[in-house]
Amino acid sequence: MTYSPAELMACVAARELRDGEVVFVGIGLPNLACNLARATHAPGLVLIYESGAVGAVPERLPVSIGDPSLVTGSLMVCGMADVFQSFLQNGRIEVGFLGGAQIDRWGNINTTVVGTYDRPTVRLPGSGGAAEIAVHARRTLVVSRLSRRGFPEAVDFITSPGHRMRGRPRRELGMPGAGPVKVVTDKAILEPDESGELVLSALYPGVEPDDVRAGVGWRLRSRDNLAAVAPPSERDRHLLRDGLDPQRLFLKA
Amino acid sequence: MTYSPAELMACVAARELRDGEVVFVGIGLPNLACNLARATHAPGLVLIYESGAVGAVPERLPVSIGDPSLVTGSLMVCGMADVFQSFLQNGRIEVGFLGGAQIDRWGNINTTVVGTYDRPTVRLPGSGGAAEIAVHARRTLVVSRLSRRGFPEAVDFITSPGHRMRGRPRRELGMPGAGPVKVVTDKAILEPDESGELVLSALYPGVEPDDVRAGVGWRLRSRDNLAAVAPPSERDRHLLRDGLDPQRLFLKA
Amino acid sequence: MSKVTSMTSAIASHVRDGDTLVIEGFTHLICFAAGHEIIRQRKRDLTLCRLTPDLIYDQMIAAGCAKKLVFSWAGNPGAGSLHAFRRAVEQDGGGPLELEEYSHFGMVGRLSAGAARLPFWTMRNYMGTDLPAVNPLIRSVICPYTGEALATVPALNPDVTIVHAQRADADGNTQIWGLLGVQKEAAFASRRVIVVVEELVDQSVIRADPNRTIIPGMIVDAVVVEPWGAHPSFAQGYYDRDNAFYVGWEAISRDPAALERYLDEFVHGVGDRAGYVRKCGGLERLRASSRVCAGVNYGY
Amino acid sequence: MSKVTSMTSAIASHVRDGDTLVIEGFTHLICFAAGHEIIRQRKRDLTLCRLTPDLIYDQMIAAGCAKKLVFSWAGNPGAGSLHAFRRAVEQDGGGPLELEEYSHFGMVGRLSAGAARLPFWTMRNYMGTDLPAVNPLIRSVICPYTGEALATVPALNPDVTIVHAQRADADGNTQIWGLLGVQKEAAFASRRVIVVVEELVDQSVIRADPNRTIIPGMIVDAVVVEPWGAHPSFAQGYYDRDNAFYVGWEAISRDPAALERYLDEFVHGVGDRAGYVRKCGGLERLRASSRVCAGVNYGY
Repeated sequence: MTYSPAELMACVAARELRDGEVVFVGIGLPNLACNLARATHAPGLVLIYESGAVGAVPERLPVSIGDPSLVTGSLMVCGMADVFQSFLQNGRIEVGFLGGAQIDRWGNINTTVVGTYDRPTVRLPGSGGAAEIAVHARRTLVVSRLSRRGFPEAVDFITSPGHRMRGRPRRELGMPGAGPVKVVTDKAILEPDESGELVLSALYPGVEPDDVRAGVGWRLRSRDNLAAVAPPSERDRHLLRDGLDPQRLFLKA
Repeated sequence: MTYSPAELMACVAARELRDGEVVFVGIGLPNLACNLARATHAPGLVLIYESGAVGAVPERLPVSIGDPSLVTGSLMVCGMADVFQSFLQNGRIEVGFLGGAQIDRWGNINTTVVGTYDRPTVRLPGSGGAAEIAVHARRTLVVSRLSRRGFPEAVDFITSPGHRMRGRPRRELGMPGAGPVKVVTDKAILEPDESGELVLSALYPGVEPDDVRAGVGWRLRSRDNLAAVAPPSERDRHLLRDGLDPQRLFLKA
Repeated sequence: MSKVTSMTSAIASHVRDGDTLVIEGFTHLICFAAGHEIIRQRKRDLTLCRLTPDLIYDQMIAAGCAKKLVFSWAGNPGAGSLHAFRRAVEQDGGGPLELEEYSHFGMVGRLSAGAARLPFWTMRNYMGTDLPAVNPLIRSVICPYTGEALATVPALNPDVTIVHAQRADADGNTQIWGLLGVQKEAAFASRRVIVVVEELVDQSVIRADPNRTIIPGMIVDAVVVEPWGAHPSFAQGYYDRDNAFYVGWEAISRDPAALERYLDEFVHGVGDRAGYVRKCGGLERLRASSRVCAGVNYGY
Repeated sequence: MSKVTSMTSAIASHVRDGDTLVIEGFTHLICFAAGHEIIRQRKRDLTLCRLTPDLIYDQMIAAGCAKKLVFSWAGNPGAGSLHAFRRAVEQDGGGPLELEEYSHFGMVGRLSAGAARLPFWTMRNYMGTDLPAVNPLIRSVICPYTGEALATVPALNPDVTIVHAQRADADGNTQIWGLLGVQKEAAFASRRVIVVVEELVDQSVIRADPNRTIIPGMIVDAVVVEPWGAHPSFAQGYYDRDNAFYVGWEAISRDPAALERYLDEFVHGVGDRAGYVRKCGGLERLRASSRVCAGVNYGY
């Protein structure tokens, strides 16, 4: 039985979540990954959305981070000042999900502009809560499809800091969180090495290292012993297709 | 028909309140004054207690600023961070009531210590919200009985600043509020002159200027034309005795 | 006395050309009704502030109301781009729209400072990002206890804030449940406040549950009763989010002519919100199901 | 898994000699039950922090639990003095009790900074007062926008915070209505949190009205179910304030021997809260009347 790259991406991200963790959730694959984890190995996962819903248990697939289904039946609804100060800056968020138009060699993410800030060729939405999630979440997971344009040597604009910004390591800049520990792509998993540079760490079934390098804009280095990522289980595929995203809003490709 | 000094003090304070004003209320005579005003000329008075009850309509005489009767039927209950930041520091409080063990020539109030701070002869409760009310309320009303010990030339400790602190005028110190505009005592009303010094401005029925001077610790000056304070009306006395404080908890003396 | 008035008069008397305007509501309770009336009254040179400009500011930008945008995330949630905004900003676009950009936390801090009437707000943020490089208003302060540097943002004190809510009384005592966003902070930070509600209720309803009151009447200038006023966004307990409209906006806003037609038909072409709802063919399909919670005891 | 435990074990495992302790609740929901258990377990050298020490800290000071008091108003609301506190501070008193004194706003700011994990909080305050002269921790910062000086207070991050509430589920998701004081800030600022409730409820009760949740279970370490646990203070919707007890405390606390007898009888003399309630001859006379509000719709 086949599966789409998106389905495997959701499964791989879900496997990164431990039961009982507090996760700052985004819409799309991160939301599917969290709800898949809740339905399988992490029933005690606490989902927080930047809109202020804590312990959300959406009865339908939320199409926005402020979907009313995130409120109904949640454990707590608080204002956004509490979300960013009492939860995020307070250090209560264990995992934050990030994604973006550009991710560079050091895990920096750009969701602001392609080109120059003043006269951009493409104006992207901007930070939202991403800048502070990148600073404060104990660790972040980046979910994004590989492409040379999407994984440049250096991003045009650092919206969310990774492991090394303009040569300076994040510890030196006093960031509480550990930064991006894994980049979950459609072909493989990238992880930072001790210097903070993203390297190839695990391959999806049927993928060769060169397939991955073709989608990265810098000379991607590999770990000596590459891990092999297991395909989605029968149960995971069933949960994703028939339960979490029956209309395949986010699982298409 | 007779009346107690406390009853007249409550009436005099009530007369200072205009309909629709937002008042930061204390327990005792200030609370009686506010509820008397609400029952007579100022039905639209908005009572705020530092405990977080806004638009309180107590069905019984509250014995503490956190009485449950202040919550039931109020317009809003908010946390104390909102009370001090969103209401008081925001400049929404038009009148604040203050009182204290010592009030000096410049309207400074001491509710902290008699004697030195480190080895006080009498340790008083401290500021509570008084320090910030004195700074931020658009104007304050001070309610206190005259006595030489209670009205010294200079307070032992400035808990709530008046018009001149250690020689410096409040404007120079950048305080948003106008400070104490009237001191309502059991014999007369004192008001600041242009320099900020408290002077005798109005006498209660049957009181001579010397009776007032006998209860003040500095050479009290008088306005040229002293006003005469009207006694409580029949209706006011009735409201106070039979309605607001039937057990005469605060109206005794 | 009652502060209840029509949307037309509320906008006419409280929103002026050149104002700094906040229409808040984070995905929930976004007051499209007020935005449309501002477009109809052809207000100009507004500085529009919102965490998420959303479709409403995309429409107001297209209609020529905006001089400047102060924001933190300018996308069409889960559905694509705000193309009027992009055309005003991108290289080959028409422009010019002035931008002042923060992150969500930064915007929340700006309104928190405004509500507390402090000149700035402090946060541990922005290290390593390029945002301070393009926004000189993101600065820093030294902690008088630890000596460390922390980021600051300046207070935002709008001329007018418009907040949509489930219910209020005639004095403007306003109750909101579900997502609260930064409505409370925006209202307290503002010089003038317009509250738009799904339901006008007797004050006894407000007083029966005072912990639900988010905005006190004392800071409210006008109360407008406008059922369905937040469509296509939602009002918890009243109606659902119209996701099809958000998805459909991608095609409309991508084509300036289509956007122009939309404004002609659904904004200028209708006199008021009731007309808009009729034009939409009614919105009953979005009516909320009933999930009423139990009350609590305020006795003593 | 459930965090429900007994008061005895909650205090034994979470309150340690030398801890900085906060038992919050502004006149409402003051957890006397926890204070009494701390006295019974003879905890020592505690730094006690509260806006209003109230009778509970007067009792803990008399019992020898306190090394230091951090506060903003130390009186017996509407009834007189806290004499154990005064004896420990006044010239002819026994002392020594270390003091760190603020105003209410200052204490609120300290806990707000603690909850946000910022090292300080900014406010426009203290000009002209003598408080900064006796408390060197009240400092100032220069605004990076206006250049003006503003007052600061340092963050307060207690080792343990104990919050009394109307209800919580077994995970510690806690709901409070009526006066909220600074319970939320104190809990988020604290390293460990004990929630004491009048009622343990099923999680479905919490989830039915999520806007009432003030403290999320993720920051709670222990949940103790202790009906009448706030007496002589009150719990809105459960029981009234016992004003007679507050008035009576004046005479008890004025006389060290009487205070000693009180502690022997009502604290050491009873094993737990149930014993205290029996010792009081039951507290039904304080049972709240019914003033239940209507629910709201969370549907969509």
